Amino acid sequence: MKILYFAWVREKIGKSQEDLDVPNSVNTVADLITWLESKGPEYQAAFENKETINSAINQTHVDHQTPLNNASEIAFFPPVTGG
Amino acid sequence: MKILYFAWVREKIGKSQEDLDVPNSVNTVADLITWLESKGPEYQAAFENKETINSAINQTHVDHQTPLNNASEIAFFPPVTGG
Amino acid sequence: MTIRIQTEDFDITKEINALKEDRSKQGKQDVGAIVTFTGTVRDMAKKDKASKTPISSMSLEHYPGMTEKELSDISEEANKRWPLLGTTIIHRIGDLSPGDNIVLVITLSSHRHAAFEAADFLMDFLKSKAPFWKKEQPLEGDANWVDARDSDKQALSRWEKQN
Amino acid sequence: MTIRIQTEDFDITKEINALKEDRSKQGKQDVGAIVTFTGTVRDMAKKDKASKTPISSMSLEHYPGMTEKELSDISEEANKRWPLLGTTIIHRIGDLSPGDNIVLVITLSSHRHAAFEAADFLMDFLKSKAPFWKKEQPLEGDANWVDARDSDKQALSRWEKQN
Repeated sequence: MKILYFAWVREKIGKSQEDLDVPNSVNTVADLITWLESKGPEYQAAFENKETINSAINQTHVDHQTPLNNASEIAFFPPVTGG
Repeated sequence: MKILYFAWVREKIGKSQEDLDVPNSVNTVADLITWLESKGPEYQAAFENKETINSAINQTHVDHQTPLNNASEIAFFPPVTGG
Repeated sequence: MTIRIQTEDFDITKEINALKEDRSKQGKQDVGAIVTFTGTVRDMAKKDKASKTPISSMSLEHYPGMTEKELSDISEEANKRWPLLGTTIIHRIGDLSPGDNIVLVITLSSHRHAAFEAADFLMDFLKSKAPFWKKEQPLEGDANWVDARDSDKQALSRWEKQN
Repeated sequence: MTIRIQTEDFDITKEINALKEDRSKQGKQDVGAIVTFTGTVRDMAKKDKASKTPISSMSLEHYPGMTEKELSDISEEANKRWPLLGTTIIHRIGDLSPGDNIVLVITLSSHRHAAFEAADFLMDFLKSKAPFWKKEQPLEGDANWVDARDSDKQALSRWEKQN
């Protein structure tokens, strides 16, 4: 699964994307965040205020309760500030 | 008193402006319209539907009940259609 | 506050840049939102309530002196209601063809909602108050003075309620 | 429907003319109203709730692929809601300075209220949905990611109520 990070999420994790083999027990976006946090303090820092982190599956906004199913691309980012 | 006409009011009266000595009995815009109508059929045609004719005294929109006072310039025109 | 009545066309980018420059000359770079409205000549005119007819040209007449006064009053009112950092109103007169520009309104503000609302307001007031009259020349037959629209009067009442 | 993400600047007059030309190529001269919104970089940034700090530059990051998809969804939604005759959304990315253009939205319609409302709608949705992030560099100190504004979320709810 391709995971992308943007803006300060990217800066805190220290990379803009990675390919990870996610265990079968990870069902939802929220599960994925919990699993990522177990990988190290940089992830814990990025997801410290989970409720503020936006997520997208295959380039569509989703909430944290959304199942991953066979998502090929998932992204995490702060609330958008363009325009 | 300088009287100006615009758009189809101008076309019906056949002139864009004129200087007229208005009698003292003419107090309001409505009085002026009635007096102009007495001057000929071209004025009667122009003011046939009085309620649709807009008026301005010294370049400010006014209604037909407004007294002329010492107005130096009065204008008659159809509802505006710019923009 | 720029107000111009002219026969020649206008360039929107150039007019925006002039307003931005006016503001930056005051040492301010606080413009964050620029809204423009441009009215253009359509090739079909209302014939009656049910039908339309193609037009070949349009001519615009105005009341010199009163037009400038009305547009300046409208601009001042907009500046009272919203925190604007610049406004431009340009209206063309004379003969125009389908596709040609008729009118340009520009509003500058720090934030977008003020700029949007003020431009919308300026157009509604211009449409109902500024002394311009359009005459349309159909492809066939005599030229007709355009009728005022009831919808423009109704549009104005949106702003009057806010007072 | 034009959607572009680019580092270079845009010219508003040129972009309007391109939309008008697209329409007239279809044999139609039915555009009567053109609204543009341009967002520009201000020279002061929010430091905290009470104070501001001057900035020297801003950089814009986005999510390639998703951005285009979101902007195209927003445009389609606007075209469903209003009788539009053309829309353009251009958003710049990369490094920008105070005074620089950031974003351009253009809407074409036969009548002005559709063009105004659709441009307002497009900006509200772009602000809350399109994956762009701004980082501001103050004159002194470290660069900061800009915080999202509650007012932008509230702006969005204006349109959701209409459904």
